[in-house]
Amino acid sequence: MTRPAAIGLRSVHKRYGKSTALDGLDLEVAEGEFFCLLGPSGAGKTTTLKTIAGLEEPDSGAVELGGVDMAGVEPYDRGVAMCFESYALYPHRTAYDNLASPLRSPRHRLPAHEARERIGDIAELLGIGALLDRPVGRLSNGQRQRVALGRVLVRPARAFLLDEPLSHLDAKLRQAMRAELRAIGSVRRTTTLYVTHDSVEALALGDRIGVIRDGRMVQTGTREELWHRPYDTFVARSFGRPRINLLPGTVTAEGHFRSPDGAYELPLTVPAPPGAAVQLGVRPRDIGLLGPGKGSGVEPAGTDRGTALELTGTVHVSELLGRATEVTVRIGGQQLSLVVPRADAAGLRPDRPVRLSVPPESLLLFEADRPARPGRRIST
Amino acid sequence: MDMHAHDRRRFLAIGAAAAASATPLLTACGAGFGSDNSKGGGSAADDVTGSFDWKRAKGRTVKALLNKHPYTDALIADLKAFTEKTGIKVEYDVFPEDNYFDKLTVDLSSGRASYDVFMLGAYMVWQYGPPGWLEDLGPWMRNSSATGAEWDQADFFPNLLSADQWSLKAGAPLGQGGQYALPWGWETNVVAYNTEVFRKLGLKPAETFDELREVAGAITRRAPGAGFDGMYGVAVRGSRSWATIHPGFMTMYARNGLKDFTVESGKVKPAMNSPEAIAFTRDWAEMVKKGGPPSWTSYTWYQCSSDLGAKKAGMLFDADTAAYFQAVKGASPASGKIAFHPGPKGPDGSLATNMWIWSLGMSARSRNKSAAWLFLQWATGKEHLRKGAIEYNHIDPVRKSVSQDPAYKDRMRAIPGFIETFETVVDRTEIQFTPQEQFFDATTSWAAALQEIYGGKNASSVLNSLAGDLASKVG
Amino acid sequence: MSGRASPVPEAGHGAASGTGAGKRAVRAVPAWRRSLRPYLLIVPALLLTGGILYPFGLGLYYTVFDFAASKPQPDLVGIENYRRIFAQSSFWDSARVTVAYAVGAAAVETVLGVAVALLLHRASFVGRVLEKILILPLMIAPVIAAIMWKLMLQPSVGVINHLLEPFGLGGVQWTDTPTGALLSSIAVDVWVYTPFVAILALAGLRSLPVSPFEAAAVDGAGWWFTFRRLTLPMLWPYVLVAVIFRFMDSLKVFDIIYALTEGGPGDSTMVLQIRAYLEAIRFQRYSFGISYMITLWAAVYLVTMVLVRYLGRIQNRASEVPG
Amino acid sequence: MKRRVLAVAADLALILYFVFALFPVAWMVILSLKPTNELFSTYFSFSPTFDSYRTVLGAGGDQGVPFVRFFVNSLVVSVGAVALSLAIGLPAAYAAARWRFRGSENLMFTLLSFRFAPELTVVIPLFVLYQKLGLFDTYVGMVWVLQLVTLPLIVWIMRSYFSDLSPELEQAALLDGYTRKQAFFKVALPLVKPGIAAVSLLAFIFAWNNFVFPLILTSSNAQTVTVGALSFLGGDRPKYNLTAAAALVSVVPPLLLALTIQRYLVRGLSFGAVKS
Repeated sequence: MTRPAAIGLRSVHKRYGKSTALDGLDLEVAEGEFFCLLGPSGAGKTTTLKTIAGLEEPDSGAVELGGVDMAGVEPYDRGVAMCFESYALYPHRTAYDNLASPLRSPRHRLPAHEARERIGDIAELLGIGALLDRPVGRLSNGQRQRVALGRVLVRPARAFLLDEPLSHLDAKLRQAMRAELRAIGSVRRTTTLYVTHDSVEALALGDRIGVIRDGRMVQTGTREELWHRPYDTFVARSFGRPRINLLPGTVTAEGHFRSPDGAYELPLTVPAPPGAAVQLGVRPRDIGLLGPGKGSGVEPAGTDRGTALELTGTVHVSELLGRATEVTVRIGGQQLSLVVPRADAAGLRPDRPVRLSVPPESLLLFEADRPARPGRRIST
Repeated sequence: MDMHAHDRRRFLAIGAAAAASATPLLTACGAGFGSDNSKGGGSAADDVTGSFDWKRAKGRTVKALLNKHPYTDALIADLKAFTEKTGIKVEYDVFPEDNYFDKLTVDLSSGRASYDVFMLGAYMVWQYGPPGWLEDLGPWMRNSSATGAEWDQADFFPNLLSADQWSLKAGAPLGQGGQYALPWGWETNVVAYNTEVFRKLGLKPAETFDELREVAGAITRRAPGAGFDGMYGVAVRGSRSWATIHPGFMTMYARNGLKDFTVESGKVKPAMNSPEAIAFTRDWAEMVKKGGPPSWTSYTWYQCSSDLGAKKAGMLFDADTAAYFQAVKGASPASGKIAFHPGPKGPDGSLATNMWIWSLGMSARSRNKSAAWLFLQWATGKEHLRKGAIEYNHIDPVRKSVSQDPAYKDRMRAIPGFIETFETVVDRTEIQFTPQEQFFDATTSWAAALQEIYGGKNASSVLNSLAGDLASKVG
Repeated sequence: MSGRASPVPEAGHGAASGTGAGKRAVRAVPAWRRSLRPYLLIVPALLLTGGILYPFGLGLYYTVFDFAASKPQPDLVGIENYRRIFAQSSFWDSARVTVAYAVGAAAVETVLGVAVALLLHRASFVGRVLEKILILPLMIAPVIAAIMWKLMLQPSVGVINHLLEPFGLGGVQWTDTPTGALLSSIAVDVWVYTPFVAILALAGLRSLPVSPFEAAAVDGAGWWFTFRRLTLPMLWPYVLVAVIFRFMDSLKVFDIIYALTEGGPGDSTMVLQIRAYLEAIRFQRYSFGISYMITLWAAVYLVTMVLVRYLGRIQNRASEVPG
Repeated sequence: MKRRVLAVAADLALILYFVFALFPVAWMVILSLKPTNELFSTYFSFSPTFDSYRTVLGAGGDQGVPFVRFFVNSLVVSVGAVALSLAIGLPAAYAAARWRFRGSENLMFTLLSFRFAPELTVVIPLFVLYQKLGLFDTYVGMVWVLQLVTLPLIVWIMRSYFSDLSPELEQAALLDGYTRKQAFFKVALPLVKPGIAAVSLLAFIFAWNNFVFPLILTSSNAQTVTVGALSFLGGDRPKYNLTAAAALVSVVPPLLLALTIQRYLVRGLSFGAVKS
């Protein structure tokens, strides 16, 4: 690395009384990068941001900004901007005054006319230009959230820390904002750490994504890495709707995967110790529907590489997802969901036998889950 | 006194851990007792020599703590004369009676001597004297360099002067030992009555305690029907305070030949539970119930005196001044209709009367004693007291010359029976209590006992337990 | 920095300059100084009150001696003063009276205060007018209030019996019986301090969330149910603060009883602080009197500690209530 | 119909309470307008006079009680005590609400416990100390001792306010580039202003009405109205009319203060008022 990471967390621990918020968290965000931190609630995402901002002090471990240890450095000396999930707007002031707050502070002061211009631009960008004179108390949650975001974007910073900044927008606006956010000039230029519990958002926005669980970073990487090479079942489950199918089973002597009731066996591409309890992961969109009847030898398009594996089962239930349909298929005692174009699923009645094709390279093999330890992916 | 010094050292050694300011309160009191008074010939009065001179302490300032009182008003009004005469400035604080003694006690006990002179009653000498807070004025009075001839000690009513003298030994009679205060104004306890109601009901002032109870009951029964709405017989104090005992109650008690304590070979023993005392106390409570004020247990002199003034009480058995200030023209609805009478005699014709003496005392720790003495001398001198009695409301003179002054007599003649009553009882008015340090505790508990008897408890058991309790504290 | 403020809000100025390695050394505050911060803010308050409580420690020190006006050279007596206090039946009588007074006053003030707050919360026309003068009694010094009440209650010339007379209730001797005296003192306390409870309770009511009440109304819940299950539990933390202050203060009541009954009749209103006052100031037995007060202080301390713990638990529970 | 009846009943109950609460005040007004010689002989029909007020305010017959000076003393001492308590107490309350530091609960309880000390326990040794330090009968001495009354109240109630205020508001200010001091003064403090107003009023009233401290720790220089008003009960006759007039005159400052901050009073004490 030629340049030190813009944000670096080294084995940060943080406890609140008896509960552990951060349990040895490591994180590196490169200069100018847009990094998404994904995790369920209570995973320690907000604590991570606050620790970086200097609002919380780590019990142990180090926070570095631009390679400099920030221990003991006051939040206002760290030069980061943060958007709070609670908005943290000053309720006694107007939207304009809230936006102007950083630009009136001793650190980031701008001459009044420049500030006004700057605030106008940002407000326009966020679609709150008409609301500036309103007191915060008279704004909707979505409007408040945009003011809170604006208060971050309006000022220069070495990093933006955004805590679920779009969560309270309605679905349409959220999608639009998601698209625009990355295009905003300052965001493009500034290192951004974006916290969300929404994997779609993370996949859409993040140059890189970090998945956090119980105060520990499970995996960081690009969206492709996380999608194709998830560290464990937790990460695998975090992405994709419907969720990845995780089929428990064992490894046979031949190195095949065998379902618990022996309903099917599948060859594996990765070596696994015979007899081991494992889970087979396959994403619903990777499974093809071969149609009813006996195997005709016709293979679904897109599985031309190598031989697709075939499974047979009966339809359990099907559910319309817009242009696609999610079909749940029973194979022995297990269930498998798959997503197929709506047309393909037409006429699928419960209990109808179906044949499924699974490309072998899309199969992921995991260790069996243990309590408090999701099964790791087994790879070569 | 060696023992004291020894004890004090031991105490200080124990207390060495306490920070510096822990000691003043303790040592101040100790020092007051150990040094100033016990050295006998060591009075600061002995430093005053040469011929008497009012200007001796010119330029000094005397600090006085005063109680809000008509006598005080007279004093303050005349202060200019003192300053002119002596060149001494007087600074003073005035507090109402309810708080006055708390202020004074805290101040004296702290050993700080914020005030050089103050007002006190003869009973306070018993509390303030033993710890050594009060200057013995005897040496000052006897020193002709310090005291001018015109002060004329013989002019005081002797019983008043001796009431402020004590040897500081529990049970020892008054009139011996140090002169710890000078009488300045006083109150004798007699009966004042509403002439109107007496005339209308055909009553005559009671000459015996039995008659008093009868008259009181009669007024309560008959006065409301005779146009005196809500009137009851006799107002006497009843609050849970030492002050309940000393006026009417103690006077009647003494006229019955009863003692609060007996002193046998130096030991003080409670006597308020003697069979006669129990009977008397029961009768007193009975009188209050049948002819006394409703809610008697809350009665202080405020309520007593205002009830007489408001024509709610037919009689008042209390300090003569309490009635006097309601009787003067225009003071109350009853003014002009209040007359005085010495009150019921004892079975043997006794007119023994208890009294309250507003006295002036000097702090033993005053650093200004020479000036303070000049002030006391002036304030108790003929000139000021005469002026106070004639021009202001300083009635009940402590000096014979003032009480015989024609101008004063003229003035008091406006109140029927006042002078006659005064002259009847003045010689028989003295402190009827046995002097001892726990006076306030004893009389406060006594008042509480009186309240309980009034509330229906058995008089002998209440008084016996009071006596038992006091025996351990006083003896 | 102002002159050189970059028009382009790049990561440009202020402490954020030098996006790479820290070109400008950032000022770090050592950990010990940071952990000292809250103490620095709180210590002045403690010093200010603690400094004045140095005499309190001194008082505590006196209690192991038998210091009195009649004994200016005191001896070390250890816990003798306390032993004597606890051996006296009068102490236990006073303790009983004090507790009766405090419980009575605090209970009536709580019930009445909450009731008044609930009535005012309806914001009827009458309520809105009366709310403005709610705290008037609180503004009269308690000692003066007690004197005025004493005057009003006096049967001979007092106005209350005069007003009751037409109803055939004249001649009540308010403070003349033990029960009457205690109830009268409590009544004065209630008169002075009910507004204090009421105003805190009203403030609590005004800050309760609306949604649970709307939900209850939609469900058709009755008034009593709403009050028992919603209003009271949510209001309780606010009321409890008021109750703690009132209970604490009425355990050490002084001025009201001092002015109204001086502890009488008999010992029926002889609360601890009045007795302590008599002992320490009137009778000049410092060590004993101060031991009395210290005992009272310790009792109040313990009771309040329990109440405050309870308050803490209640507040935590209340904060878990959604909304 | 039933609802209407209930509403009327509620109003009646309210009026009943206020009759109880206001009658003594009304009676004091009546007393204060009575001439001394009619104090006990009349109830409601009398010849009203403002003499009592004239006397109390120093314009009538001299009573030897410099009540106006006591009034000024009370103002100085009470305002001073509340101001000092705010200056010292607000940071303390803020610290207690914001940091869970070692012993914070104990410290807070200790602070509160100063309020349970019976005043008489401290007042005698304090008297000695004050005499020694020259604080007896001074404004400084009174302001200091009244901290025992005002400070715990302010700290305890203000701590609830600060706790109810989301710490993220100040955190946002820190990240906006403000120092902690600025965050406190520009963000936290304005938001608890109603609370400050309300609690200051209560503290002011309690300081103004305190009796034992000025009784023992002041003389003529720094004496306050509560002790001063009682002075009228001494002398030849108890002059309740003067005491009533004095008490009513001394109600004026807290009453004015209360009316000024009326709109804050209840809202201010609503601990949750700061939540948007």
